[in-house]
This record gives sequence, C-alpha cells and structure tokens, in this order.
Amino acid sequence: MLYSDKVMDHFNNPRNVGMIDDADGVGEVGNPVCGDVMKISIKVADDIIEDIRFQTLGCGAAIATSSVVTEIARGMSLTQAVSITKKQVADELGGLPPAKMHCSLLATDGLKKAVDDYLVRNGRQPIAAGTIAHDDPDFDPHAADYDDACEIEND
Amino acid sequence: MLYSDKVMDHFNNPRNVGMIDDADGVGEVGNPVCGDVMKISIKVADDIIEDIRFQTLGCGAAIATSSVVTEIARGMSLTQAVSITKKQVADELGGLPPAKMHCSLLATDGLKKAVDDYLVRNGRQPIAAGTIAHDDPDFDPHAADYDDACEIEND
Amino acid sequence: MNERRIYLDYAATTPVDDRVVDLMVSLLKDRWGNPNSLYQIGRDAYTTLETAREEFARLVGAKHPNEIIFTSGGTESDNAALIGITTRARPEGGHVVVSAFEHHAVLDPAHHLAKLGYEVTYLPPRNEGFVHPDDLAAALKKTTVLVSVMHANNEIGTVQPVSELAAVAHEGGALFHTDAAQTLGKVPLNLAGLGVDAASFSAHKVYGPKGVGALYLKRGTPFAPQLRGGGQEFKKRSGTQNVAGAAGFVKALEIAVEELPAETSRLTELRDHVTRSILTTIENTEQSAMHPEKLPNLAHLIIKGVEGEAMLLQLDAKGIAVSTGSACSSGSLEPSHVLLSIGCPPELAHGSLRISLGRFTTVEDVDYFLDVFPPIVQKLRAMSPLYAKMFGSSAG
Amino acid sequence: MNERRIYLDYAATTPVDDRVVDLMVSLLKDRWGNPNSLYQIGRDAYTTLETAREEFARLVGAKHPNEIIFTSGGTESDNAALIGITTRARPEGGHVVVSAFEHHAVLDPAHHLAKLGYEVTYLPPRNEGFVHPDDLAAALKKTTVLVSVMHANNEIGTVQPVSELAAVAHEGGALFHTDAAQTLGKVPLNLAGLGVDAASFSAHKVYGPKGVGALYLKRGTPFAPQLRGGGQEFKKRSGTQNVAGAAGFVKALEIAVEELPAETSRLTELRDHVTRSILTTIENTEQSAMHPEKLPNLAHLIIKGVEGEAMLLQLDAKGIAVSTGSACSSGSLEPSHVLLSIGCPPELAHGSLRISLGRFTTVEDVDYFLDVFPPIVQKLRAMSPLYAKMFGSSAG
Ligand SMILES: Cc1ncc(COP(=O)(O)O)c(C=O)c1O
Ligand SMILES: Cc1ncc(COP(=O)(O)O)c(C=O)c1O
Repeated sequence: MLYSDKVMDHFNNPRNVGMIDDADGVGEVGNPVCGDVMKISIKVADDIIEDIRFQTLGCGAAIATSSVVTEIARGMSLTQAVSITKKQVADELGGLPPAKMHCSLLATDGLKKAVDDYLVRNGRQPIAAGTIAHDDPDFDPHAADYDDACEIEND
Repeated sequence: MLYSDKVMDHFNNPRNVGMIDDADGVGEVGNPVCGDVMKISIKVADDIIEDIRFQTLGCGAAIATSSVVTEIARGMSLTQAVSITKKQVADELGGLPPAKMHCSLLATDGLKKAVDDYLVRNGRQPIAAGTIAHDDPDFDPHAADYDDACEIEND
Repeated sequence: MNERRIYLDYAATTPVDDRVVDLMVSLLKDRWGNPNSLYQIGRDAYTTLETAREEFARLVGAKHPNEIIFTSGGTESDNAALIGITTRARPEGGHVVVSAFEHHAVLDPAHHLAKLGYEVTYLPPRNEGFVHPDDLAAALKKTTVLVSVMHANNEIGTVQPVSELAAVAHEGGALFHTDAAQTLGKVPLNLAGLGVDAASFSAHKVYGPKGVGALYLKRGTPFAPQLRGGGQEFKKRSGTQNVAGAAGFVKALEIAVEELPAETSRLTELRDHVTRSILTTIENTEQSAMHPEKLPNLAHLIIKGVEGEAMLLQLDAKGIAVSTGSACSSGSLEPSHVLLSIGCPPELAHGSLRISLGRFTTVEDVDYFLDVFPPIVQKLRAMSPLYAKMFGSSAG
Repeated sequence: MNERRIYLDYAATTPVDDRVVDLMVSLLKDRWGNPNSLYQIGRDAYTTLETAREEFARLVGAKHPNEIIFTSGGTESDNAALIGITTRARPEGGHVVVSAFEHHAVLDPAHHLAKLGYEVTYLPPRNEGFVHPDDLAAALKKTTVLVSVMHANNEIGTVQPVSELAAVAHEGGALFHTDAAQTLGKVPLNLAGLGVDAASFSAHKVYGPKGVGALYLKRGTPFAPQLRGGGQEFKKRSGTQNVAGAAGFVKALEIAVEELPAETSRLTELRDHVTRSILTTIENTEQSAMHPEKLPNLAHLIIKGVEGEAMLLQLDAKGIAVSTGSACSSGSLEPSHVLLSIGCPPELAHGSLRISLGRFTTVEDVDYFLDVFPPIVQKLRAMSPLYAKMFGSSAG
C-alpha cells in the first residue's frame, strides 16, 4: 500500500488543525472502537465557511483527508460544502489506497455534520440529513466496497 | 536420487557381459514394456557356477545389479546362488535408491531362472520355482514397497 | 529527507545476512541444476539440497532429514500442516483446535476447514498472552484431530508452553502442530524434545531469503500433500525445489543458532531498556502482555489515545521502522485479532506498537528512537479530539 | 573425470542468467523490506515488486498488472488454477477437461478434483502431438467448468493451438487455463490475444530463479485462493512475497523476450541439425511427434532398443546432460505418460531422449554430443538381450 506524496504532505503538515473556540457549528464522526474519530468546527458568515479547523484521531489517510477537506471547504458556501464527494477528496490527494477510501467518507461526513449543526443552531433545516453515512446505524465503513481488487473474495 | 559409486562403477564397467554360447542354463526375466529385460546364462560343473554372463536392457541399476549378481554368483553352488537376496545385492552395491530396489529383484530372479533351467534340462527338480517374483502373474515390480519414505501416499 | 534509517521491525522481516547472500549467489551461479535430474549437474544440486536438509534437521532437532520439507514460506507450511494433516488423519470430518491469536496463515486454513465441515475451536489465550494447557485440555473432544498453537506470537512476542500443550493434545488423542516462524533462531529449539508432530518455519524471519520455508513433519504423521505434481519433496510437496533458497535458509539458521546465546542477552537488555523508557517517559502507556516467557527481541506496548498507523508514519518520517500489529495484517482495518484475544479493548488495540530488535540493532538506534518517539506521541495526542477527554490529562 | 560439461536439458531447468543474479543480489541486499510494511523500507520493496508486476504484465500481454499473481513456481500456479478456479466457479461439482499429456502439476490436481467429486476427462492428444479443437469440442459437456491444455508440451515440445482451444472452451461456456511454463520467453506470447482466462509460468525455465512462478488470472475469473493467510497477492495468494525472486523472474523474462527473435532462428537451426544427424547416423530412431508447431529448442527422439536412463548416464559420463522424459518424472518408473498419450508403445517410450538447447548452447556443444552419442547407443544395444531379435539387425 502506498500513500501519494500529497497524502504524506497533508499527514506530515496537516492544515487547519485545532478547534475554533467560538465555533458556529461542530461535527464529530467516527468511533474510537474503529480507530478513527474526527471533529470539525466551522465559523460561518453569509452561509460561507470563513474558518474551519479539525481534530482527528486516526490513520494517515484519516488525518490527510481531514486536512484536505478543510482546505477544500474554506470559502465555500454551505451547499457547496455538503456536496463535497469522497471522490473529490481522494482526487485532490492524488488518490487513496483502496483500503483507505472510507477515510474520505469520514472527513466529508464530519463536515456535513458541522454544517447541519450550524443550521440547526440557527433554527434552519439541516441540508445534509439522511446523506450522512455515519448516521446510518447499519453503516460499516470497513465493509464498504472500497477494494476494487476484491470482486473475488478470499475464502 | 543418487547412485552410489559402486553402482556407477558396475554400470560403466559391467562385468561378465554377453551370452555363453554353450550355456548349461539360461534365465530371462522382465518385459520390454516395463523397460527392463535381463538374460543370464550359466555354465555349471558339479553344481557349481563356473561361468556366468548377462545381457540387460534397462536402467543404470538394472545393469549394475545384473553385473554384481554375476560377480557374486560366480563360484557359488546352485543352492547358494538361488538364495541370493535383493538386500545382499543392494548392500554389495553400497545401497540402491529406494525407487530402484526392484532392479535387484530382477537380477536375482534371472539367476534363479537360469539355475532352474539347468536343473530341468538335467531332469532334476527346479529349486527356485514358486519363489520367483517375476513368475507371479500379479507381480508388479513397480508397485513394490520399495519407497520407505512413502508410508504416506500422495493423493 | 531523513538520512538515518533505523529498522526496528525484525519480527516482520529481516535483512538477508551478507553471508547468506554470498552463499546464494554462489549457488545461483554454480548449483542451478535441477536436483531431480540424474546427471552430474543435477546431482550437484541434489547434494547441495540434501546437505542443507540434513543440517536443518540437526539444527532443529528433527530425527530424520526427510522429516523436513522445504516450502515457499511460513504461510505455505502452515496451510499444508493444517489442511494436509487434518484431511488425511480424519477425512470423514472431526474437530480442530487453534489458538485464537494464531497468525492468519493458520487461522485462514482453519476457517477453510470449517467450510469443509470440520468443527473448529478458536481457543482464547489467557489475558497474560499465553494458552494455558488446562484450557486446551478442556477444549479437546473425542473427535479432535489436530491442535495448532504457535510457538511464539508474532505480535506480542509471548512464548507458549508448547511442550505441555503437545502433551495435552497427545493425551487427548490429537496431533499437535506449532507455527515456529517467530522462535526459529531466537529460542533454542529441539523438535523431537518438544514432542510436536509438525512445525512451520520461515526463512525471512532469520536473515534468510523471502519465499522459503520449511515444514517439519514427524515420521508417521498423516499428511496429504497440498501442492500436487512431480512429488519432489518425498511426495509431500511438489515443485522444483529452490536449491539456493533452501541452502540460504539453512546457512541463515546456522548463523542464528551460533549467535543465539550472545544475541539473546544483548537483545533482552536492549528490549528491556526500550520498554522501561517508554513506560516511564510517556504517560498512559502499558505493556500488552504480562506472560513472562517472551521473545528476547520484541517489545509490545499500548500507547493510549493514538492510532498506530499515524505513529508508524511519523516515526517513518524520522527514518524509523516499527510496526503496529503484524506487518502481514497491515492494509486491514480491523484492530489486531491478537490484542482482542487477550482482552485488549479495540480502542486501545488501535494504539499498539511493536518494536522488534535484531542483529543489526545498536544501542544508538534504540536511543535515537527513544528520543524521537515521545514528541510524536505528544503531537498526535494533541491532534486528537478525544485524548484530553478520555484520558483525563493533557496530551503527552 | 571428464572436464567438459555440456548442458542439453534446458527444458528441465536453466542456468540463472548472470544479469538476473546481479539484480537479485542487489535486491537481497537493498530491497529486503517486507513489501506489506508501510514505512520507507517496506515501500521500497513494494515499489520493486509492483514495478516488476507491471513489467511482467506488459511482457505477457496482460491487461492489468493485478492480473499477475506471483507464486512459488509453475507447480503452485497450476495447482491454484485447477483447484482455485474449478472449486470457486462450480462449488457444487461439474466437469473438467485436461489434456492427457499435461504436466503432473496439472494432472495431479485434476485427480484431486476427481476425488472431490468432479468429473474429469483426460483428453487424448492426436498422435502427431497436439490437442485438436474438434476433439475438445466433442469432449465438452453442459457442466464443463474448466479446460486446461498446456501451451507447449514439456517433453515432446509440441505447441498447442491454444487460441482455438480457448475459443472452443468459451463457446461451450467453460473457462480456459494454459500451462505456459515451456513457452514463456520461447514463443511470442500475448495473453489477452490468446483469449485464455488463466496461465501458469515458472521462472527457472527462462534463466530465472527456482521457486518463483506466476499465475495469470484474467480479471473477473472466478478463483478461490489456495494459500490462505495474510492475503498479500490481491487476496488471491498469501505469504510474504519473494521480492528478489519476482524481480529476478521479470528481469529474466525481459532478457528472453528481447533475445527471442534471434534465439529462435539460432536454436531452430541447431535443433534441426541434431534431429537430422541422429536420424541419419543411428538406425532405428525416429522423431516422437510430427506436429509441425514446436518449441524451437527441443528435439525429441525415440532410440529403439535402448533404455533412456542408461543413455542418460552414459552421456553423463561424457559430461553431457540430457533428459529422458520430463526431469520432473525421473525417479518414477512408469514410461512417460506423454509418449503413451500420443500412441507410442511403452517399450519404445522407455528409449526416449529429449535434447533441449538454450542460450549457452554452441555449435561445438552439439557437435560433441553428436560425436559421442552413436557409440553409446551401439554399446547399449550390444548389451541388450533383445535388440538383435526385435529390431532385426545387429546393434548399431
Ligand atoms: C507466526 C508467523 N507465521 C507465519 C508467517 C508467514 O510466513 P511467510 O511470510 O514466510 O509466509 C509469519 C510471518 O509473516 C509469522 O510471523
Ligand atoms: C509444463 C510444465 N509445467 C509445470 C512445471 C512445474 O514448474 P516448477 O518446476 O516451477 O514447479 C514444469 C517444469 O517442471 C513444466 O515443464
């Protein structure tokens, strides 16, 4: 398994680490039992993400995808932010090893939750609800169809 | 599989090759279908083997065991000659590879047949009859328990 | 780029010793014949192979050279032992016991046996990190055909009471296999004395080449070959033998056995230094397994509140190679089945760190690691959304 | 002792090319990391392995690098293909066709499938030495899951119409595997073009190391892994990969492919010279197989009234290495199943001689052999109790 240079760069020099003390919205996803938890906090003005910070416990990909998602989302509108796809994140990082694709899901889901948190706090309708994979109690990121080499399973 | 030096010596310089023109007894065993045929001719005086020659079509072990059997048997009484065992032949050659043990059977059987041929020609009772493995129609030298590494069979 | 390269993952694989490479080169050049061919070039290769086999048998305490079958590695040996022995000894089905913290090369064949209709018990080790003979005795059934417990666990390094376990299995009428990939060359080994029926070995764990292993099958042990064909290895394994590889393996083993006593004390000391330092300089760390019988070269620790791969990559950026769980299971996302089997909660298992030392590890290497490591833990804990909350203190 | 050493058994195994040895040495020294480890030393090994895989895929005309699985040799590849594909594609049982003159590494897994309850047809080749597509068409059944016909026979050297055979198999709804151990590097190969679903390769037949092979599995081909464990090769084969071996294999293949056109004409000429000379200078000799498509480097003859091993050993005493039947079947006493399958009577099959040439064979080598051989035949025929009787002439 090889991480791209871009992944390693974001992992070694993660952008936007931390918590915004007076955040307008906060999203946390993941589970320490699965080994990855991320928390995103955002500052919003005119439905634009003005500041964004993350904290992540997780593997190289989890940290790198968190970092790159904060870069992508900064300056975006809330609607744009919730529609960032895992493919976009992976592409931005120059690809992710198949087994690590679920990590980009974690990062985008964290962002969606932060956006919805902001909206709900402000008495508005959440826009990402229902599309957050991690909110589905049956969702298992590790069982996702991330491994295209595995059409044929090991028995 | 390794042949001992002694086998190689007998193979490269076989003793007593040929046919005795006025042989007193001749024995032939083996089958070209199995890849080995040997023929032994003997000259007998006072029930002692005075001369002995062989011809063999066969592998290195077949030729070497033929050669060494003629050496062992020369000068023996007929009774001694028919009781030469395959172990004796193999020992004399410094051992045979397990898969080749049946070749010493061929050589001793050829000798037994030659002795019996002599006895019958002279109106006497054959002494080896019934003990010649190659005369048993069900005998398969290749299926013999020659391979002690094979208590456990390949399936 | 960091110039320094410090390898502390000898349990994953080892550099090939130069003496082994030299021998292999000379054999690749001069003993390339097919050992199954009758002419001189073949006989030369045959002699090289069989001499290596005799030496191997001697070094591991096998009674007969033909109890040793050369294979393509530890994985093949494990597969062959599990499936070959079980299906031959009880083709009609039966019960198999494997410890729950076996290598996947044992566990997966066990799963396969279950698919074939065998009943399989995954025997949990005690939390200290070892399989208790009493637990094995309790797990045995009338139909138990094979028990497989590894000699030393590749992740936490605990050495199992194999001789007692084998005796328990035999009393119960079962055969006993041990995966000795991690003990070979590190712990004195006498197979006949241990009383096992089968054992697996891998060359690349003892400074030999990858893709080479051995399977010990005590005479008379029922076995159905798993690689079928020319029957080259006493009809128990087919395929033209890797002569240079097998001889390289044996050369590597010779060296390891010769250096074993001195290396054991040198590495034990270094290893204890690593463990002690981490436990005292970094808070919220602990040893994973308390069983006192351990490989001399392996330290295994839980660094709470950090994810293993992140530690590994941060250390890598400083030129240090360590492992988080078995190297063979990297790429998997499940927390280590070994740690779970000894009662380690998954959230801690994700923060496990294996440091394994070897022939070329120096005091300086270890000290450099001990210098570099604490700030990394601190940095990662600081980046974690949970650390302060869960472990009740600031990062580090 | 004879000083001269003339190797004419390249079909049994080949010397390892010096360029391959050099590469392997450098990798054993500098790329010894575990390719499954995440840190730099592991990544370096990974890159070496994956670069080799890409190059291999390119050289054999596979569409994707991950269609190539590195194994421990031709035998493992054959076993995995036969059993892995069949049991996965039709776990409920079905019909399998293999040609009757396959290598034991295919035949024995086929026997095993029969034991597991599959129906197996051993399809006889025509007496010319090839499997006719019409015969395959006639052998297919509704339940046929897999057909395996080798690309070139290792004993008589005939090249099979694999592309036509694969098409026939596919029309009948079956998958197609070919054992290409003998054609790799000797016959231009484009797997995607041939249309096969799986193919087996062995490194030591192309001046690479022993104990290394590859299995081509076209994307989507059903397959159950036969070595279970860490799942290192795309979950299709477990075991720490032999990085130096795999890269050495690929280097060997690169060289062979590059030299293929020139070598083909050089060896064909030498080979024809051998065949012609023997047929004209020694009476009662004949070619074994008349199929015109043949490996360029292999002559196969029947020397009537002589036993093969005796010829082999006599030639060995003169420093010449040849084979009588497959080297892999030496030690067996049965006449070659290959020759029997093409209608050769057993008594003639025992007198078969395979001369296979290669990269280091010179005209002088061949001429020396052609000098030495006739008197050996004469001597052995003279020693035979049957020759004069059966072949109606004096020895010679
Ligand atoms: C305990 C144990 N068993 C088996 C293996 C597998 O051996 P190999 O890598 O040679 O297939 C390993 C190492 O990977 C191991 O540590
Ligand atoms: C046609 C064929 N298939 C398979 C094999 C087996 O390959 P290996 O010796 O690498 O196991 C050989 C050679 O021995 C062969 O000639």
